[in-house]
Amino acid sequence: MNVTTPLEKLTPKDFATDQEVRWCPGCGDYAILKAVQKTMPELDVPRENIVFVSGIGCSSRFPYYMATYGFHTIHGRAPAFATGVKLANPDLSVWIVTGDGDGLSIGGNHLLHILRRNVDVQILLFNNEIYGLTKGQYSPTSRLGTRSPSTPTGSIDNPLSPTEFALGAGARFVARGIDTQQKYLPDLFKRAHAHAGASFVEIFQNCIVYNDGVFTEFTDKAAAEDHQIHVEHGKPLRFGKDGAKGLRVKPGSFDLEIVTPSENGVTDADILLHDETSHTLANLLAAMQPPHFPMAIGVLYCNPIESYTARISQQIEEAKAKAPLGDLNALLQSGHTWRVSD
Amino acid sequence: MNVTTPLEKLTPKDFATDQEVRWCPGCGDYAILKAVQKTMPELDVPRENIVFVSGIGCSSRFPYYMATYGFHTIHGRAPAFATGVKLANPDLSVWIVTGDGDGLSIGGNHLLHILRRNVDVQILLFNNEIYGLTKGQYSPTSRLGTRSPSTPTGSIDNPLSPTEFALGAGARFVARGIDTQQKYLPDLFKRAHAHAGASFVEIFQNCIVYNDGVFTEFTDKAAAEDHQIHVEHGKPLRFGKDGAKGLRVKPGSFDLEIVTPSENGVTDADILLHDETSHTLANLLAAMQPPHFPMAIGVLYCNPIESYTARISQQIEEAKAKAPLGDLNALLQSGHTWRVSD
Amino acid sequence: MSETASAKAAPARAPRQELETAVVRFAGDSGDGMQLTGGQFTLTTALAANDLATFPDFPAEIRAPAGTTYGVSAFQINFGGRRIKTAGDAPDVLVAMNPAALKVNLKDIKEGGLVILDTGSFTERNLQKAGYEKDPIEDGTLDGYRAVKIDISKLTLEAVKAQELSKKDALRCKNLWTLGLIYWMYGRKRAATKAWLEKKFAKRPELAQANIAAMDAGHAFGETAEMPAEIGGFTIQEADIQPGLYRTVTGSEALAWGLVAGTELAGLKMTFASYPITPASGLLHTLARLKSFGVVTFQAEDEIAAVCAAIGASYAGTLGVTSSSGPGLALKMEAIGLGISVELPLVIVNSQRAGPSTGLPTKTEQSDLFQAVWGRNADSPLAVIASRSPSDCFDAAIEAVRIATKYMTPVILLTDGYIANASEPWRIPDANNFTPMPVTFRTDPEGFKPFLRDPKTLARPWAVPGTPGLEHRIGGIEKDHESGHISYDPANHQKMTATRAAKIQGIANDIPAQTVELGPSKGRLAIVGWGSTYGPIDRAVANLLEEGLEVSHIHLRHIWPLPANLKSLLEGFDQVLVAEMNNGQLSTLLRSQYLLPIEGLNKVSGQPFKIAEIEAAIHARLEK
Amino acid sequence: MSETASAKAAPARAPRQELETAVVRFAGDSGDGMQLTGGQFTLTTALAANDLATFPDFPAEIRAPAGTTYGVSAFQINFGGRRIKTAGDAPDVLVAMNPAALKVNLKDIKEGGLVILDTGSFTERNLQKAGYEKDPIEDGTLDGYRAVKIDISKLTLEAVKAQELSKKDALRCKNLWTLGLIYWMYGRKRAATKAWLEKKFAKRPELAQANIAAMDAGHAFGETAEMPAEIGGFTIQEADIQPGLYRTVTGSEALAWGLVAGTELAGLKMTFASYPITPASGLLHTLARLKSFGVVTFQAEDEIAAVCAAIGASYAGTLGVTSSSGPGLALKMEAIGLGISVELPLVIVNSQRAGPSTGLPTKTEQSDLFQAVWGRNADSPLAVIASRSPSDCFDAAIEAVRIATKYMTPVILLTDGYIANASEPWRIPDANNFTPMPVTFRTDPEGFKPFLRDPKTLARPWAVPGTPGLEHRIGGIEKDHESGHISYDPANHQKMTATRAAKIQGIANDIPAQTVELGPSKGRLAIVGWGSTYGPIDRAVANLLEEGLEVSHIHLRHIWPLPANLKSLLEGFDQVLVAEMNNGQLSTLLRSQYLLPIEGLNKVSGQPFKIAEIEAAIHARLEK
Ligand SMILES: Cc1ncc(C[n+]2csc(CCOP(=O)(O)OP(=O)(O)O)c2C)c(N)n1
Ligand SMILES: Cc1ncc(C[n+]2csc(CCOP(=O)(O)OP(=O)(O)O)c2C)c(N)n1
Ligand code: SF4
Ligand code: SF4
Ligand SMILES: [Mg+2]
Ligand SMILES: [Mg+2]
Repeated sequence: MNVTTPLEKLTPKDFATDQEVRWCPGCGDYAILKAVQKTMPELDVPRENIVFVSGIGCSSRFPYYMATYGFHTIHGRAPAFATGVKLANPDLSVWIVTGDGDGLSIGGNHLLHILRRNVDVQILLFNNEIYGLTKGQYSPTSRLGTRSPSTPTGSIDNPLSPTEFALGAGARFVARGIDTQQKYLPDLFKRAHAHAGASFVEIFQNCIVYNDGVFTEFTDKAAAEDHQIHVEHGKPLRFGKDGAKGLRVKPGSFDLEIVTPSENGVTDADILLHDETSHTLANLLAAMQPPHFPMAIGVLYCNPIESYTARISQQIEEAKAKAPLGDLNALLQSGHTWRVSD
Repeated sequence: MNVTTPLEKLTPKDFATDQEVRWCPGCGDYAILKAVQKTMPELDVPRENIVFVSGIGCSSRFPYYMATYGFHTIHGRAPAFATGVKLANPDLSVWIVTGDGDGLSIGGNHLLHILRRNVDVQILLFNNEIYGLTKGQYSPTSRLGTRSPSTPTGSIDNPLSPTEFALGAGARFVARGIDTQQKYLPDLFKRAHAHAGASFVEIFQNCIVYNDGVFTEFTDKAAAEDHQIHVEHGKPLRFGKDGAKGLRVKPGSFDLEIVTPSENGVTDADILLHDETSHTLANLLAAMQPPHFPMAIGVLYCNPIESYTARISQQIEEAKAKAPLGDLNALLQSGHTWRVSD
Repeated sequence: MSETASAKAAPARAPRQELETAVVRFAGDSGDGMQLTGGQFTLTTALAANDLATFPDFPAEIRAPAGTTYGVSAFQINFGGRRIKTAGDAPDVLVAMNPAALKVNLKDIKEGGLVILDTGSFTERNLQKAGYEKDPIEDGTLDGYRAVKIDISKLTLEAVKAQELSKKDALRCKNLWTLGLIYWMYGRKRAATKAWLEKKFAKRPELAQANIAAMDAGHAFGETAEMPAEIGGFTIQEADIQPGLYRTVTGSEALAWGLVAGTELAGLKMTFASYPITPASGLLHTLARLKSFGVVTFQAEDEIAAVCAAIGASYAGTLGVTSSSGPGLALKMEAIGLGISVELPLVIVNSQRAGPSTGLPTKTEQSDLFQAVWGRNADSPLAVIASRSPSDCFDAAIEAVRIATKYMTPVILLTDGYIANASEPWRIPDANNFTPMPVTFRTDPEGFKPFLRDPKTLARPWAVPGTPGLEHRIGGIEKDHESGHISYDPANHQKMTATRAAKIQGIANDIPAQTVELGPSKGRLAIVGWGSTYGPIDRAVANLLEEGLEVSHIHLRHIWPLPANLKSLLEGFDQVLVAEMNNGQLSTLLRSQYLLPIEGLNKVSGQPFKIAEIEAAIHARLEK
Repeated sequence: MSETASAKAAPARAPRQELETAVVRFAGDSGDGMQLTGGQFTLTTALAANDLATFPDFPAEIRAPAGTTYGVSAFQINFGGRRIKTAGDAPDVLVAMNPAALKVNLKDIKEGGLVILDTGSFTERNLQKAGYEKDPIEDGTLDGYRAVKIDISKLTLEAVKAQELSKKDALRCKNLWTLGLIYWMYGRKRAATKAWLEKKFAKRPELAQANIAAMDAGHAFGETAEMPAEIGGFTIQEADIQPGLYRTVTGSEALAWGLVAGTELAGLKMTFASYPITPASGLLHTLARLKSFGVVTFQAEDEIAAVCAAIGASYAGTLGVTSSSGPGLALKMEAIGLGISVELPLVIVNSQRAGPSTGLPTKTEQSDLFQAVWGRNADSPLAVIASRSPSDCFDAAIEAVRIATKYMTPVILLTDGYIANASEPWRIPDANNFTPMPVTFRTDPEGFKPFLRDPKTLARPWAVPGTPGLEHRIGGIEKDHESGHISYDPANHQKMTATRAAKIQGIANDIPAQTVELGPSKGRLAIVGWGSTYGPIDRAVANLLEEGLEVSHIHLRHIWPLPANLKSLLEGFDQVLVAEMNNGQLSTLLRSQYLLPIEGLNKVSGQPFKIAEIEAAIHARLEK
């Protein structure tokens, strides 16, 4: 079925459709779209083998703007549709685009299960901490006290951490990015694509209309250095101007603390190295929140195991090897039969 | 509404109904029922203020056997019904009984959100790693390779860890028990009840018909000492005969390891003390799996914050303090009005 | 009456023309504040004792790029000196704040209608964004209309100079300039809008002043004869309106207040659990502000959790209410089945929108009738009622609460996107005159059986957790008809199925007999409607009755069960035509119940019926 | 014929009595192996060239405590020398393995029927558990029946002594002893059961031997005249059965194989996504074993995920199939709406069970017709078909696949708990004779538009990811009728709504004209049925035709759209009676479509119709 065309060198433009992009001017979604279109030609996947699947929300309009196959489904269920796509054709490169409402409110269960099963897809969760499309109600990631049309006196639910949730669900690839960081996003997407299994990427996305500036504390140019830490496997967990600050384990505890080498007897060697295979470290990084801690950006966790997709293909091969393929008459006549003769 | 009867001294028997218990003979559910009935009189809650809410499954038949109020609802949704009950009447003591299929397959999203919101309920998840009521299909907690009617050649999904999931969801009280341990269960239930907020208790429950013996590796009398660790806040994490073995952090890592004080220079002081307020330790304990590690039993995590129930009551009080209560005419006449005269 | 007085001071003008009614549509970019403009015009028109009806039409996008056709937002109002029943078929006046607004709306305007344009916005770039190859002001596009070309942008900038706003902020006052002009046109007072602006911008008085200055400038523009001479103002008589205290309400508001009133009359608190969805969210937003009325609102994780929480709340002794739109209602059906099985009160509000699937979320339709009446597994009867207009939502909500609590049953209340967003004047009822309908909770343990029914209503007792001695268990498995214990007995299941049906059917004897809105009570043709088609049907029938045609309008509040006398009423007509915004759902229901050769007049375009469409259908049938 | 020969060797016995048909019910504790016993008797009866039908009746509990009435498991079989259409109304023979089995089943037995009891199980404790205050063997309970009291427990223990089993294991052979006795009674061969036991217990040959020994002992018990002399054996002629290769099938099996056959004929692979639920799980279990047929099965996290995965799989070019029962189908409706909107093939199997809500999960009902036809938001037409019997599921499944792929539409295939579990002999078709119905995927980018339709079927092209040049986007928002791009155009929505309806309606011209099963094609009374009521209606009508009554049987496969000729066919009858196991769903549908005064004969007890019930209804109507 998958006769693929020779892979000419495509450009980001080849991944744009003729449909007018209908997000609000200034929406963070534009930047993410750009980064994704930039990533695509570099994946070495024929365009016709790429499928974008989304739910409902501003973010979920994404497929309309990608000149690949695209399926804009229903609210919260994109992971289930995507699972079906992969069951039918494991060769397709399947990308799920979802929002904090779509993916974590109505769709939390499907996200949980696609992560647990480790179906080989990429999941991009645009977290703007708000319901954009329905005009600004608070979402499961909105901070405590968020005033919105449905919470005029402030929300009272504790927000969910998408990355901690993903880790608790058994995800094997968990990463974080920021809408405007065109420099980092394509690499994140490429890593997500390279990981065989469910790859979860939370992207902080600014909703300029209903939740403007909710991430500026750490995304603001001026704040970035001191309030973001870009983690890289094997590299020390440093941040701040010239990497002056770093993270270490607070002695005698399980907690992280911020230290400055050369101060208070702390040396460079005390700084933790990022180990993206450590579940515990990933959880600690995911839990860090400004202003006390920098926001961890990059691949927090990557620890691959065999994917669901690989396992199912293997089971089918085994079954075929055992049973002669599809002899319908043999099936119908299996078990006890008898003949009534004329 | 809650005119409570004077609390005479009730006995476990007062919590049994006249309905015949219809679980399979030998099912672990019987033992849990007994432990719950034993706990109830000790809670100091009038019987009419106790409500058991369940979904669908063998485990979810539980309410029929409790002489309290009971609501056997639909598959997977018990947390949502229970939330409604608490919204309507925060004074009720609400207990959710669910199974690994009910709570983690179809109902995963509702469990996620009741934990995140921290609604003040107790959640008892009977984990038998199988769908009992529908005759033995594998569940989200079934181990890889489980053969069942729907997975004749073995399951290929990675199992979910209920406790790690709960921690990832933001639960503030996470505990584990074993169906047959009448000695420990009532205390666990009492602690769950005492915690103001959502209390999550996973109970390993043997399904004698469809998954018999799946926990024997650590529940077997002979195995228990070496394969269970009963954790207690502030106490050293010791197990084995006479507590000969213990857990410590493997130096230079985030991992736990098993050590024997007095061997290899390890001393008693090296053994970790259980700190039930540590999220990281709770995750590490939850992740331990036999045979390499003992199964952690008891309160893995308890770190209370204000409950949803308390917050909503507070918001209502505030609103009432601000606005004179419920003058309907004032509401209808609010904003711009005009009078048409005869 | 200073404004009309000063208007007289412009002697060169054509005199104010007397009109019975007028239809105005404000259209502009989403950022142009057309809904606010419309809202203010509505209020002022109401204060002038005109009757009115409105139709807000939002773009599907949150904030489409400025200047695009799909970013156009419009607000239509029909007002006049007689009873107004719809927002009007073809507007007499279009205000087009930019080329895209003209492009989208011009085709709807009455022949020879007035088109007021902000020429300042007809830039090359805006023309292009609107998809105009040539400038429509020049190329004859406006032939057949009376075009009034004003550089509103420029005039606004001039008007607000004193406030020294940024150009962007200054241009934001364009809508008030325009409103001022239209106020002049219809001889309206500006006081209410002025007060509103002062309140709205209390913290930024310079914006209040600028907007007021713009409005005044627009008004003065008309007054001082800068308008083309042939275009004079209009006078519209006061309508003959029932005396009383009035306000405008949208469907969402009236619904929210009706629910509050209903629960208060029942002596209950309300627990409202919902999940946002267009066009139902307004109800959640309105109720979220009513905590002091004992209303707890809960934004659930999804529609299923919302209805389950509502049922849980009813179980625990408050009235559980949930609300959604079509796709969300579909998700609730399994749980509604449980509500039917355990027989608890529950109100489910469904704001219909165009489908199938996601469909056209911002467009209206009446296509969830099948779903409401028949959309569940098994034989699962419940009550279905429909509201016909924004203000009618208040009464419909009380009726829903009454049925739900009296019959211990889920009730689906159907409304639609049109009703939810449109507003109309409403004579505010005096809450002291409402009839209480108090609920009695069961408290007596003596002889208590959870499914032993009131022989009259067939309702079971409502026994709430917290009540000593009534501890009992309920659930979705079939129950013994008295004890409520699980029962697999075949005869019991047959009996319970019959009883559930009979209980709902019994409501037919507890609702008003169906009346005829207009026209004779037997005759040649009855137009049957339900929900928001009320306005156009009623106006069309009124018009044709005036013409002397023999036609009647029957409008249903109760969809299930149907009123007991409806069959004989319909049998009194030679022809019955059901006009509805779907592919024939009520007509199918009525045909199945009455075996009458009922026809359908069906419109499924996301737009309300036009009066003319219904008139045409009547003519076609009566002239056969 | 050695067995019958040796039977002759018992001279003191009453001679074998010739019977046309017989109905036997095996009843015992869930642990007594009644379903296995029934299965073996079925097989052996089929091998003896009798026609037959069965009705397994499981307890609702997984494994209720032994000896309780709610733990009783029963299996009924009707067999004979003529065409058998139901499992029989009242059994001629009851085998009761314990007091609870007697208690639950005795009331159903024919007057004067044979009741075979295991007296060994009538202990004080068992009597008490069954709720007998006195011993029914003694107290006259059995008056009016011919009771055969045998200490089967003891005789079994004796029979299997040689194998030295534990007492528990030994007693487990009781059912085979009993089966042996019944084999004797009807002159059956034991060879097939012997072979089956040897295979089943291949790893524990002592169990195989014990069971065979027990069976032989039971058989010998009859043969050697240990039975009461007045009870002789019976002979039943071979039925006149069409020549061919036969097997028994349950509905679940036939459905699974039909889906495999259908997808193979369409040239597709199948992706089956489901979530367990009684009584639908059997289909999942059967298909899970067919991986070598290109079937991928997926146990999803819930019903919603299951249908979504199936739609995703259809999107990606396999046939997506999902299955559930009533409450689960309700959950799938929102997603089915998407399937309708994006127009992808999808087969949804719904095994109906008694409701509302959880209802009686193990009991049968036909109450999801409304839900199937009308249970979605908006105007959302799809095709609905129903299977009438276990073996008919095979053909129905192929038909569902044909419609889904040819018309690019979701199809709901209705079956029920009775059909899923019952088994019947099936003449195995030769797969080589099936007509291929290959699907053509779109591959040509030239002129490709995702919603440009085949003018004949109105189906859109199936363009599958992986196909170069056809990259496109689809979704649940209303689409332009050609390009498939999002369209808010009112006229387009009207057109698409009409087209979706017309496409489904068009199927009416592509299905066989409705025929009459039995009786004249016009006349006094037609009994219309659908689904599993086929057997009892057909037998009742056959019986009364023999009596000379003017009655016909019409049975629908296609529920939506209805066959094009159905209206005129029904108009040919003075009276039309729809017999269905619900509160009147098909009758409502037919009334709405045809305006005919159709009556309903409705049974909602969780039990299939009895022939006598239908006969009585016919008599009542023809004797008016
Ligand atoms: C079944 C259903 N319920 C509710 C909705 C309404 N709805 C559409 S998008 C949305 C939330 C979107 O939030 P998010 O996923 O965060 O996306 P964003 O718009 O913020 O990108 C909701 C509630 C719907 N379309 N379908
Ligand atoms: C909507 C719906 N889907 C499916 C079912 C069928 N069902 C009942 S219980 C169950 C699983 C029960 O598993 P678990 O929660 O682990 O409970 P257990 O029986 O093992 O105690 C399923 C799938 C149902 N009743 N309702
Ligand atoms: S509402 Fe927010 S998220 Fe949606 S398009 Fe506008 S800015 Fe973006
Ligand atoms: S099936 Fe398993 S879980 Fe269910 S009652 Fe029986 S033993 Fe218990
Ligand atoms: Mg969002
Ligand atoms: Mg389980």
